[in-house]
Amino acid sequence: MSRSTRFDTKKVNSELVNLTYGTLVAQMVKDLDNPDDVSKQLDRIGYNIGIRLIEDFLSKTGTARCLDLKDTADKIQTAFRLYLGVQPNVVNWSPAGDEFSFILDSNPLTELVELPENLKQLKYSNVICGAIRGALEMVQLDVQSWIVQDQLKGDQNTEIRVKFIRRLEDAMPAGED
Amino acid sequence: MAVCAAIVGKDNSPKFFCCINPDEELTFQYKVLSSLDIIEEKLNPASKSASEMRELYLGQLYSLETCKIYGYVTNTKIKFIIVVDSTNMALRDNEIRSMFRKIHSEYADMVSNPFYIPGEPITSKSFDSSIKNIITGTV
Amino acid sequence: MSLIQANLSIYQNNLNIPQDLKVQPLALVGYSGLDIVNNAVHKSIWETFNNRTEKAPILYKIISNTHKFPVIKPKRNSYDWYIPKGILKRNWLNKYLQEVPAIVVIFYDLDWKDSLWNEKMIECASKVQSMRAAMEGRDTRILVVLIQNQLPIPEDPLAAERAIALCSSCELNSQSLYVLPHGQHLLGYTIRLETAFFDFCQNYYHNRVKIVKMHKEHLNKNSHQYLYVRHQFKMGFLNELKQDLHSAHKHYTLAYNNLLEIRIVDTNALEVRTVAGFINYKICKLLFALSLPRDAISQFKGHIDKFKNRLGFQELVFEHYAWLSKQYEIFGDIFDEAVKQGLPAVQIQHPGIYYQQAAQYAISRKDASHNLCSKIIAYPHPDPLEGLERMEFFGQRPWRPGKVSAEPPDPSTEANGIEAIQYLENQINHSSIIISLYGSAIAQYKIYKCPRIRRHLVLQMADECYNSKDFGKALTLLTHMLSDYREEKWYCIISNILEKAVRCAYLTANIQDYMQLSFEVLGSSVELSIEDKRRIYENLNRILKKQIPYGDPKLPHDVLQTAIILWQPVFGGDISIINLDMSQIVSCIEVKTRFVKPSFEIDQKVSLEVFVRSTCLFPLTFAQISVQVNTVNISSEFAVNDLADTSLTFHSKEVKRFFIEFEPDPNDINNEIEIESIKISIGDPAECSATLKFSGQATKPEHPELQHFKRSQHEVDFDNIKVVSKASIVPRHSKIMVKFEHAPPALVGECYEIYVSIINQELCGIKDLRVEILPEQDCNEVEFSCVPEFGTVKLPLILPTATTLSRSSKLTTSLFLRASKAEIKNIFVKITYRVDSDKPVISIKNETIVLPVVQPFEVTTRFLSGMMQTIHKFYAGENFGVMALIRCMSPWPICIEETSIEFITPVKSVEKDLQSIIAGSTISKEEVATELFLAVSDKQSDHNLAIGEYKVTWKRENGMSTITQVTLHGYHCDWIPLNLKVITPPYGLVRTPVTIEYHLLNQSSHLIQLDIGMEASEAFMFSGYRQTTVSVLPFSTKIFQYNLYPLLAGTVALPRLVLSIPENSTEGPALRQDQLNQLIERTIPFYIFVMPQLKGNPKLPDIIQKTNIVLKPLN
Amino acid sequence: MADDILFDLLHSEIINYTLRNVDDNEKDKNSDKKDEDLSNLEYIGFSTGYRIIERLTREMPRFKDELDTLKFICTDFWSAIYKKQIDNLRTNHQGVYVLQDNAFRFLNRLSNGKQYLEVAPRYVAFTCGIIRGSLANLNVHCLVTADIQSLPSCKFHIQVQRV
Repeated sequence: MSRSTRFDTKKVNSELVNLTYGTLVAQMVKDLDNPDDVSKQLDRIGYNIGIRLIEDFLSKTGTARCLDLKDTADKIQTAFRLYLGVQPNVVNWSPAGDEFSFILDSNPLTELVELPENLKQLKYSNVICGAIRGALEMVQLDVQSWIVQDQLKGDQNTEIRVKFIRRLEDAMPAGED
Repeated sequence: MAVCAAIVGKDNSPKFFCCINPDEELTFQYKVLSSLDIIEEKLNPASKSASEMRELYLGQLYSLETCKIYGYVTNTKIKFIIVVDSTNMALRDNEIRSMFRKIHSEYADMVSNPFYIPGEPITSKSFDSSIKNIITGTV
Repeated sequence: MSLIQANLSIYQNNLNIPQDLKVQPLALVGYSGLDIVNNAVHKSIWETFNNRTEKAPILYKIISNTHKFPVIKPKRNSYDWYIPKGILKRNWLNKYLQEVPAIVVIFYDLDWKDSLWNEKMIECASKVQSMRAAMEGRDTRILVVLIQNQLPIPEDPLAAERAIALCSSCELNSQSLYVLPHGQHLLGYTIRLETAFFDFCQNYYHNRVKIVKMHKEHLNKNSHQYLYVRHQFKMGFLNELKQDLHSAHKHYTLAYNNLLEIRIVDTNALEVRTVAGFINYKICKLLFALSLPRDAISQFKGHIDKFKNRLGFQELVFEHYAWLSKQYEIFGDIFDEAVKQGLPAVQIQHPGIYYQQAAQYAISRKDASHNLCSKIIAYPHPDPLEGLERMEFFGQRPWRPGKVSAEPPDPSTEANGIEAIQYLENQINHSSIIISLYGSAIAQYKIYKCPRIRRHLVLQMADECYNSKDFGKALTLLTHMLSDYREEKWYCIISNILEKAVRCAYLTANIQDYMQLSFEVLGSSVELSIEDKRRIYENLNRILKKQIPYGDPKLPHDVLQTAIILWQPVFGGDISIINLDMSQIVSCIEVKTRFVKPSFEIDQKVSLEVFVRSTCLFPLTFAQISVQVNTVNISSEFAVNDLADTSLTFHSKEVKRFFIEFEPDPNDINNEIEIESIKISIGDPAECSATLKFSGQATKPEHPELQHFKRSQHEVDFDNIKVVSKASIVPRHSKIMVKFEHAPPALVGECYEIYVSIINQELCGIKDLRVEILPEQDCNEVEFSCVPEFGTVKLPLILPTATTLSRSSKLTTSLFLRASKAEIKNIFVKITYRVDSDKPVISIKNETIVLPVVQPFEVTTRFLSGMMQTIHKFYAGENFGVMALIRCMSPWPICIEETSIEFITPVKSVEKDLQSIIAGSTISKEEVATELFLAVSDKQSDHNLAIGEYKVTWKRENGMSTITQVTLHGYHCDWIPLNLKVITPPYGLVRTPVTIEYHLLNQSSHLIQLDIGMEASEAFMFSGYRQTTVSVLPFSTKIFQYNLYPLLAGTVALPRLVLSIPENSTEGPALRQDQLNQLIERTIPFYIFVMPQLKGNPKLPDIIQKTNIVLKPLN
Repeated sequence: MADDILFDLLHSEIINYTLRNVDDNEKDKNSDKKDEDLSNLEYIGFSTGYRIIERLTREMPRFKDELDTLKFICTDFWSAIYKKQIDNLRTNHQGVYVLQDNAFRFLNRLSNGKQYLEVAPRYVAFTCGIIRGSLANLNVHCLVTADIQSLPSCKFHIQVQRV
């Protein structure tokens, strides 16, 4: 145990993100009395992150435009690995093929979180949904995304559903904020 | 296995306390609280012991005819205390040490929960059970 | 009864270490023949032996002639048939401490040359004889000391001869005879004697040990185990007498080990235990004495481990605990003793630990005796403990004295005996024993930095007080401890203490404490059963209704009865209001206050909020809430009065906010006021009421930053309300508007005007208006005035204004100032007035004008030669040009109204009338105005000349004119004998002759000889001397005229005039060639402009007029 | 193992959120408020710092003294969070420490210029909180202020409060 222990900066960084995010949520919970409003806020924040994150993702991975939704799903899967260090499974395709789920058997965001009784309906991980929506919007894909299962609620894994709405015309996205 | 574990805050107030046998809680509370005297002395920068005590594990604090009491203080001045039945000869020092390590990381995780306010008593059920598991050696 | 009392005291005493064992063993020396009562000499001798510091470890004992020594037991040469009846005889120790001396010293007054020598010798001998007889069979040595008057003479034949005689008649060997002259040096002699005596003693005890050892081979393990112990013990003790501690320790240890080999049964348990205690005591004490504390401690631990479970009779098990308790106590004492001797003890190993343990066993003893003895109501008859006081052996039962364990006990006597002891035990006040043990333990823990352990002990002590029905003492102890426990918030423990404390307060009818504790108990953090809390809550209400509260049903009936009797008088008389200080307590009522603002203006109401939270499970209704506010001078109390919407009834977890407003006191302007405390009163003053006093200070949480994230369920987030207990009273905020109109920057030297305009925006008129200019720290470079000229005005300067100003009207005034230094100035303006209302409070408005001051312009000078070249030196009598340059620095254009120069002798003007040629011109920033004056200096000077005072009269456009005067500084002024003038036309014409004159002036009183020459030039033809030598007379001028005939047009070089000093020249002042060259350079033009030929013949112009130009800067 | 950019984005989101929120609250209260209220931002930093230090110091031997603690903050701690060590630590040995970071992570992407200097405080408030929180949990109670002369360098003044 020498004093000059270099930390595993990757690990620290993710802890930092999780803790900071957690505190932000706590602040919101304090500011807005209604948990549903908090969930909305988190989704919006996710969206803002998503629309900026996409550039980084494209430059890092140098991927081309998505061919189809399957392809998109795979790319998002890569994004999960890249940014959250987890590898979700892509499952539960709708027969129409316009809807699918990511299944995370561990969600780094919520690993150390324990929801108090009076906040059980809070969608803590909504930021991820928002991020997916925001990112895809920048590549002209209008989708919905929401949490289906949540380990915070005692489900044994986290499921995030993504539903394709429409392809946007090439134009500056109507940046929400 | 140990019979009791306690987490004591910077302000020396109890943050968490668990006994295998709930009836003994009060008596153990007295014992644990008393052991703070020895911890304080060990950490007292004036006493020469403090200077070489760079390790977080303080070892055995003192032993009564009925039980032995061990201590561990984090860099953030959180005190962990474990009480072992003195009849229990099986438990070796390094086992105690690793118990403390486990408790410490459990605590650090607890502190990482955004809905727990550090310094408040810890009421989480899951925390309680995992500490119990640690001291009963079921993990 | 007295019989029982006697037995009781012996019974208790038997637990203690007997005195004989406690005392430090000293060698015993018997003195005979000393009459210390009647004989002064003897007395003094006796005292010198006894009353000395660092005397040898000897006990001196006077043996009277009639003294009876203990009889000697018949020597036994075989132990075969001997069965010991016990381990240690009670009397044995005393025998060696007090009765059997190691040596006997017979004192006898006899000088060598005593007249009655023979008679006395015989008497002495007989004394010796009788003493021998008395000690028949003992190997105690007898010595004789002759007390003499004369000091002994060295080599005294008489003495020698008589000494021999005396020895033989006394049958003593010579080593046994001593003399002690009692004159001076008595001390010295005694010391020598004492050392001699001590040697004999050590020998004696050494022999005793040998003898005891000799018995050993006669013994056999199976029937003489007791004797093994006894003998080793004796050897140990004898060695102690001999002061050989190491051997002593060795033998005691052997004794102890032998003892452990004895088989312990109920019947001998007591004896073995008792003796074990004694020996252990000795061993530990010795180990500490030999500074082996660790060994001592481990010996003791071992001792306890071996005997902890040797209970002996079940019916008398309390005896065992009593013994254990005693063992710990005794060891504590020894330990403490050693510490007093300088042994260092540590936090985890000190006497207190043993006292504490002693207390624990004392409790076990108490419990045991309660179980076993409470039913014994009568002492059996006949007394089974008959003879308890005169037992032969330690630790034996009087009803079976000296019986060996083998023999079967007689059941009935045994039963009686046991019953008797149980009866005695029942008489003992255990609590007092326990409490005193706790007392000693607490004292120790205090020393060894264990505040918390100590606290815990105090609580246990309190419990014991409670058990012994001393509720008052218990209550004091508990309440004292509470405050410490509160600090560290161990609520489980606090609850436990509170429960007891409340009970004690109830049982002692201590209304004050009872209420205070109750409010604390009702707090949410106290973990008490809801039933208990409800009972206490109801009791509070009962008390407020002057009804006796209900006792805890768990308490025994009789106790409750006595309590109720105590309560009755409490409500008898009319109770004054009970004041409860809640500042240190976390009770069921929490209070926070904050001033709504950090500061209040004197004409505003001070307003503060009071937040009250009740965590009581049951509703609480208060009579009044008020705060006490301290100002510098007084402290005043303000009550919450408008309770229109808010009731003073609180339900569980309810938070309420109250407002308090009050007028500030004008004396507090610029002072701080503080909320000292909050008072909440409950109950009807007519009946019985209490006032709870809370501190106004914040009880700071560990980290408010973290608390911030706490989410409160209520609309008022009580936990995150920040207490603000201090606010300041400040002067009224003025509502007038002040404007300053001026044109910065101010220019140095100018009279600068600032228009001050004040608009009254108050709701009413103002009066006593005063506008002051306040001094800066160092404002000596600025002059102020209220008129455009400056006298000696002292600051603060009051500007002339009307003293009243009606609402929303305006007044103006002016401030004039003149700065003498370019820098940024702060001008402080203070406006004071009273509002013309029913409450005419003073209002103050402070304004600061930040005024940059800059130089209007800078003046520089250049100096020119006649040839318009810049020069850095003047020559007496030679003209030079003074060029003044005025560079404008102000952002505002500057009009130069007038300039003038006053030359300072020896410099004077060359022109007759000087007038400024830049007067009237205006220059703006960075522009330069310049003008030229021609001047000459009469005298030489080897320091820089002050040329003249240059005066500039200026103003900024439509400003007031200002005069700025600067002194112009020049250079050195040299003097040379020769001066040179040239007269040339301004220009020439090709092929038209021009005349040039060279005037050589001799300014000296000597003749000057010069070679003068004119060099040829292809541009001219000329007539006149080409080469000659000239002599110039003093103060006269020689003129050389040349007619030039220009051949070329344009600017052409004139033929060069050459002046030089002839080689053979002897006369004349020193005039160097280089001076000549320079002279030519600065006075003679090199070129002349030659114009092409013209038709006709144009007239030549005069010499050039002086220049007058305004140079514009380049760019 | 979240990527660095995530933290950067989150950080700026937090700034946006807290400021927006403050504005809302400021509406009713004294709206003529010159400098914006960054306390919530600072609190979030405090809480984060307070919590993360519990994790970071888990495997560490006990700190010798205050200076030892601050050195840790400047080296291991700083590089773990801000990807570089503090460039310069100065102290008067009376509880005042000045930590200088010549290229502070959150100011790096902020281009130099007056108007940016004005908003710069937003980008250090969170960090002031982190420092204060971490030290607070290590029982060094202090005031932390940041001063920014020229972007992207930043000085953090730590003033220990002795009690």
